[in-house]
Amino acid sequence: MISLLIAIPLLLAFISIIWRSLSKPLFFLASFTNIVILITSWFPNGVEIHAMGNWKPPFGINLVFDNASFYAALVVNAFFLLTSLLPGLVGNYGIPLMLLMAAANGFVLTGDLFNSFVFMEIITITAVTIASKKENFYNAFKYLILGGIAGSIYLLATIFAYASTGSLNMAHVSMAGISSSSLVAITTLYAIGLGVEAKLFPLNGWVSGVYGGNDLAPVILGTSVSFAALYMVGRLFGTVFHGNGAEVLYTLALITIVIGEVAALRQRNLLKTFAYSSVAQAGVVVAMLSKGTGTAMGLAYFHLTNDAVAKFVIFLVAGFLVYNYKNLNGVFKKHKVLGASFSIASFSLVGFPLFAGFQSKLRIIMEAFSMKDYLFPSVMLLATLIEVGYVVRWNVKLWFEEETQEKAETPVIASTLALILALVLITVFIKPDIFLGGAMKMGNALADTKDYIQGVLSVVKGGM
Amino acid sequence: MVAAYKALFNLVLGFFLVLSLEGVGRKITARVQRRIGPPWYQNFIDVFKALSKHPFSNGWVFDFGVLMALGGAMATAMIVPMGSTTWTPFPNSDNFFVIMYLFAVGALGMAMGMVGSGNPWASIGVSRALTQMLGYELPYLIVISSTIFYYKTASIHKLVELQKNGWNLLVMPLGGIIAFISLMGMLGKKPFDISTAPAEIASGPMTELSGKYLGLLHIMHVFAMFVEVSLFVDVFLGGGNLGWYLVKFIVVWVLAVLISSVLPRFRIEQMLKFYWGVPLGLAFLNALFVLLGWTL
Amino acid sequence: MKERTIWEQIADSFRSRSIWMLHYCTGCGAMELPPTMTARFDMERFGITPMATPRQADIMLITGYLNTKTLRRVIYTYEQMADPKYVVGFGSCTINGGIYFDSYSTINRLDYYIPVDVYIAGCMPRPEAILEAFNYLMEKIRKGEADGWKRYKENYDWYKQNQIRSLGEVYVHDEFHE
Amino acid sequence: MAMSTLLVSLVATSVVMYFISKASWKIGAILNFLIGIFLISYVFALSTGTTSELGTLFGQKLQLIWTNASYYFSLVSLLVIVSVMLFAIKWLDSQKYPAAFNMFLLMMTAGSLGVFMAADLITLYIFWEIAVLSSMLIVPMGKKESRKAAVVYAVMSASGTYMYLYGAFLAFQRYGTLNISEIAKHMVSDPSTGIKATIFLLLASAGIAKSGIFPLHTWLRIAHGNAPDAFSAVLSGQLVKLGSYVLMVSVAALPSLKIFSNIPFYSGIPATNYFLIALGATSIIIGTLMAIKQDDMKMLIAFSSVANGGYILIGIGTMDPIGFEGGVLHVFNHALAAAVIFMAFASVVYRTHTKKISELGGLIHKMPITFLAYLFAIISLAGIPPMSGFISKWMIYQALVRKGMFITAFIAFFGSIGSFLYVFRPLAGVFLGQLPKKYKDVKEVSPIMWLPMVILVTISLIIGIWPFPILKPIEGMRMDFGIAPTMKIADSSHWLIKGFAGNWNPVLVFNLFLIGFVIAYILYTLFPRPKKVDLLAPHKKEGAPINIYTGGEFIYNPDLYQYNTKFYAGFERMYEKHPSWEKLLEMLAKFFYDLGEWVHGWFFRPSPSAYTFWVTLTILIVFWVRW
Repeated sequence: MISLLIAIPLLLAFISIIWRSLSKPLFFLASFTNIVILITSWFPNGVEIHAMGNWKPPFGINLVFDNASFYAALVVNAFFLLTSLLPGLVGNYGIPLMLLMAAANGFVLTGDLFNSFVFMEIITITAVTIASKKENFYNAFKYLILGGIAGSIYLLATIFAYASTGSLNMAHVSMAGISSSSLVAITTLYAIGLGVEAKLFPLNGWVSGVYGGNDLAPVILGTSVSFAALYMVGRLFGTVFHGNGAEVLYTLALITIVIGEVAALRQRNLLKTFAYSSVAQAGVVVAMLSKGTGTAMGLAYFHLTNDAVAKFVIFLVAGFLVYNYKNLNGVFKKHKVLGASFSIASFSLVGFPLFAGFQSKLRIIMEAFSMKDYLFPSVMLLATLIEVGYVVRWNVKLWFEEETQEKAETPVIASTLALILALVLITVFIKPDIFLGGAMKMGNALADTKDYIQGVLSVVKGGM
Repeated sequence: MVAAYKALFNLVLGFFLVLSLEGVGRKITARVQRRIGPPWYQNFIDVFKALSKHPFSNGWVFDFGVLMALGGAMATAMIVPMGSTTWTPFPNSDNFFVIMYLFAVGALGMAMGMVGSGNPWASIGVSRALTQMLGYELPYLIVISSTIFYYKTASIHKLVELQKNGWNLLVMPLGGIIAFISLMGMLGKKPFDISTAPAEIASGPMTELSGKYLGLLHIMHVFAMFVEVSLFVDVFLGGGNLGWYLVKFIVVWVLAVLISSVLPRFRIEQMLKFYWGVPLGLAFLNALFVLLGWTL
Repeated sequence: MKERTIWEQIADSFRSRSIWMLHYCTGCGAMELPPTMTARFDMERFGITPMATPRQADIMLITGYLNTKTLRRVIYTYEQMADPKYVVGFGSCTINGGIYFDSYSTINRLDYYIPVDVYIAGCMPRPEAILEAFNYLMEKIRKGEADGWKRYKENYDWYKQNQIRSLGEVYVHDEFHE
Repeated sequence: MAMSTLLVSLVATSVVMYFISKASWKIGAILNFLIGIFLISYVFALSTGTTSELGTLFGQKLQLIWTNASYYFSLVSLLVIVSVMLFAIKWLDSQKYPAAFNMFLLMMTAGSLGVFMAADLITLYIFWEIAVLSSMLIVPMGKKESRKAAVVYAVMSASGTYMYLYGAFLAFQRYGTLNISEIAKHMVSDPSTGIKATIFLLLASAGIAKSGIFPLHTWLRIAHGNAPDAFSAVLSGQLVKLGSYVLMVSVAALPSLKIFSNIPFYSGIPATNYFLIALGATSIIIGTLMAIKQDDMKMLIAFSSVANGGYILIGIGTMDPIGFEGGVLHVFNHALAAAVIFMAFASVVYRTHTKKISELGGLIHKMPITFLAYLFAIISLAGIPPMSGFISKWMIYQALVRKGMFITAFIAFFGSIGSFLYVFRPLAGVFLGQLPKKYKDVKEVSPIMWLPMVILVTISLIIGIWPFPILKPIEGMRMDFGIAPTMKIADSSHWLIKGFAGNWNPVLVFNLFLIGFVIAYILYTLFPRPKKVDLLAPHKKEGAPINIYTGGEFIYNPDLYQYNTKFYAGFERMYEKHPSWEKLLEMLAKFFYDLGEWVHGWFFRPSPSAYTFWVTLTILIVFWVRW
């Protein structure tokens, strides 16, 4: 059943190559079906395996469906569904989007290191295609190069892992354990390889160009693909390597937070500002993931979910504004609904109370404190301070400056969608369990190595 | 009821005492300048003459300001103790800070009324007067604060009582001197008559005053000087009966007049630099001595 | 002349002993005031003191000749003084124009324009003469005879007419004052 | 109605208020006012000790408790807010965003009340942020500069808030609770002074930022100066008091004297408190000096708020019974005075469209009621009897002199006399003097606008004469915090306020003033009636000169005969070249911008080959470090 998550978008993508005009409805169909499939198998609460070609693990490629991959797949597909509701945004990019969806699902579900590399490569290539929308070729090219480097490093890491354990199956690698000397190399290389998609410093040079270059890329790359990539960070470093190499991630993440916020502060381009902001948020999430405990990882994904929802709204609105107005001063006076959604989302990003971001940020700080980590909260609060600066600046500029231009037509679906998501953010503040429950399950599933190995390999003895 | 009579007596005494002393002061200045000078009662004539004239009023705030100034000064004069508990009308409210700030009502009233006359010279005068206040009040208040700290009371009549064994001036001579220098500024005597400099700014706040307004403000000024000198006498020169009090009052007054009659006028920033230089430093030194218990 | 009430008599006696003066010093006669005020003659012993503004002053000293330009100011200033107010004409210029009598712009007789209570003759009048004049003025005030301010009120139209005849208009308009 | 229900429904109502106001902002404003009246009655009806629960957040109960402090601060806040709400009914017609204004004002009210009701640090934080967020969105509704003001306000406020948050979590991590009174208990028994002091200072920094105390005071000038005019009254009169409240919580509710009894610094005051007092004293100096030289009347009073925040902090920081009461009472006095002053300025701007003192003058002829309200407000602000402002200043002086803190006392005196200078400047420059020609048709504002000012001024006057009703909750607070619980300062049966060094009787003082005034009036009527000088002559008739002393010159244009630029030139010249803290903070902000530029230039802009270089370098460094 779960292999359908990959198969359906892939199939529909090939179909729409033949009937091009159908790509948009087919994209919607694919994402809708995926969501339906996911809903029917709501939180497996165990580990289900789909072994390809009936090769039992650790042999052959297998898909793993547990709470973690379920939640990740749910979030990933949900954003594809939301995107597919916006035909204007999708444009001619239905096919790459479907391919991206297939790859992202595969990336999330796979239980095989090499397979995950394959999916990552597909993600990179389709993402580059999407990034080149609006003739944003140079930035897409940068992304391609970095993605290529990342891919090869990821592959290298996989080869090392195979060399030292003789297996490519994640559960098996985890169970077999890696000798400490090669562990350093493998974890470092994985950290770097994933760092590109996870937007870690200094591998995030592509972000501003790609996110800032068109309206589609940030909406999908900043939400779904980020989530998938950060899921893999959790899976590899939480489940497979048992927290080895976390200090690399932690250090890089802290630097990423500061650098991202500082770069966002000086930005004068709306899309790029929030591109950098998403860099910083990824830093927060990675720092939290590097803690390795179930609660910490759960909170990280809770935060990531909130961030993704907020970012979806922000990039949606920002993309609309940037490509319809030359001068953004006071545009929200003409688009009150878009403006309200944008403000709510951006305030949620900062973590003001009444919005979802508050719940996740405070919990993260509290969790960090309970782990006696005093550095991360202070870095995070400093980052939030800078964030307040540019978020308020943009809100004030977009709402209150004197407006000059003719009004562009309000996109009805987009505003409705943005408003609904903004209301979701408020609802999450009141009832955090909407996201928190799933995220905590995901975190616990990622942290629970024993269950994973047991579930995948179906052996009782051994384990760590 | 007794308190009311005492308060009234304060007013009457203050009026006659200071107005005569002003005349005496003019006489002394004249003698210093080898002139004969007006008779000692000249200021009574001046005040009553001014009251008898047909004045001009520059609007209701002008009138209101003058009334507020006189009312405030009178209210303050009614509280001020005169050298002993017997001559303290309101022993429960003669707190130093109360007197100090009640006094400001009159000053504010005058400033407001005069600027309300619409004349820029008045505004300049008021601006100078306020700046001058910033100058002299600071050393003065520090000295008074250390006195209060030393005697553990801010009640003037208690301060007077506590000086039975020795004048405060002798306990903290430095403080006494600083307070006297500040007193000169308060009284607006030369070299601190910056705010009313007639030759520069057409007598400053008083520019637009005519007839009874001038007279009433003169009376206000009389009460103000009464309060200022009385405070100095009470705080530094100990107690005694009313006669002694008058003697001390006159001595302080004459000393101030003598000093002022031989000095030219400061410029406004010279005045500030002066007060914030040595007097302020010495006031702090005095406070330090009090803190360390190094008093005589 | 009306009978004075007792209050007015008291007030007049106070007024006579406290004379605050405003000196209008365009002329050379002002030179004689410093010796009158300082140690040698000491005006202050009679209660006479200089004041800064017309509002405060009782008497106005016109210390020399006036021309059409300065007369406007004098009238303006005189009208700003509080009643009762007195004017002292100083030197022969105020009486008949003095040595400038034939100038095109000099005012020859001051009391055509404002009422003068005392004239002091001389070019220049010596301090002794000035003191003499002040004593005379004090006497006049005490008796209630110095009634220039009343005359000005009563004959306001006549004074105004004279002023306008000489000046065209009392007020002056030019770019500096607008 | 439970407190939690009240707060939640207020927040919800504020959103509804937007749509009501969208239909008709006038109805919205009136409804707002009625809600405000209801809140006041609600506040009066609540009895101390009432608790309520808002919900749970990560396992911690969010609790509300009604104490004497909540009562006092809520009452002060509501007085200010309700007055502004009344004021706004008319004033809003000059504004561009009336609906949003109504919404955020109500939301801010909810936030402020929540702060005062909060029993634990997180509840306090939540409502704090609600208040900040909603007020931050009102600030940019003003003129052009207000846009930047909002950002500065938000960042400054956030810098304090996040330090507070850090402190709160530090306390939680150490003591396992967020409840303020429990933390207080734990802190008393905690042996580690360093951590206690860190928590203390971190918590206090929110108050420092909010009430405009020295290192973080710069936002007051720009935010109060440029916010919508009536809202400045709320900013200065009410929002700043949130900061004072937090300072009070961190100094008094966490009993600093007991907690830091091992680090006494001077006269029994712990070093931590003394540090705050030093900051407060610095604020007084800066606030006073800067206020004296402002030409923008709103910025002038903004700096005065800095100085008065310093007074409050000094008073509370001494933890002396009378000083504490003085500091807390000063909250009330400054709130009312600043609110009236800003409303008076709002009225002036409403009519004349400028807030530069140098462009105004003589408005007393046109707006006498506004003038009188302003006059009485500045009497209170400058601490002159019989207005209530004097009482608190008197108390603070008592405490300072008693403790022998001469330098602080000196600064307090300086601030007090300096306040005469700066409050007089708008009085002289805006209301008195000559009326410029262009304002000859200006009218008094409508009664809806002057009524709130008059009411507040009257309250301030009544409290100045009979302060015992307001001293009662303050004494209650003092008892709650256990500061010399046996001492009685307000003795209403003998009409006395008792200091350590002498008492005074406010009723008597007021009566004396009244008697003095009556005598003066009798004297005034005895002597000849004055002739009126028409100061408006040049306005009424073309070609009429002004009829005041001009040295014999004819002046037809009253604008020329108005002294209001560089009012204290002689004094201002002495500190012309002062170092500017604001510039320093701007440099800090610029540092972050430059850092962003640098980061951007090195890591984000270069070509793919540079990216490859960075990736390689990172791998190398990581390997180097880890092997």
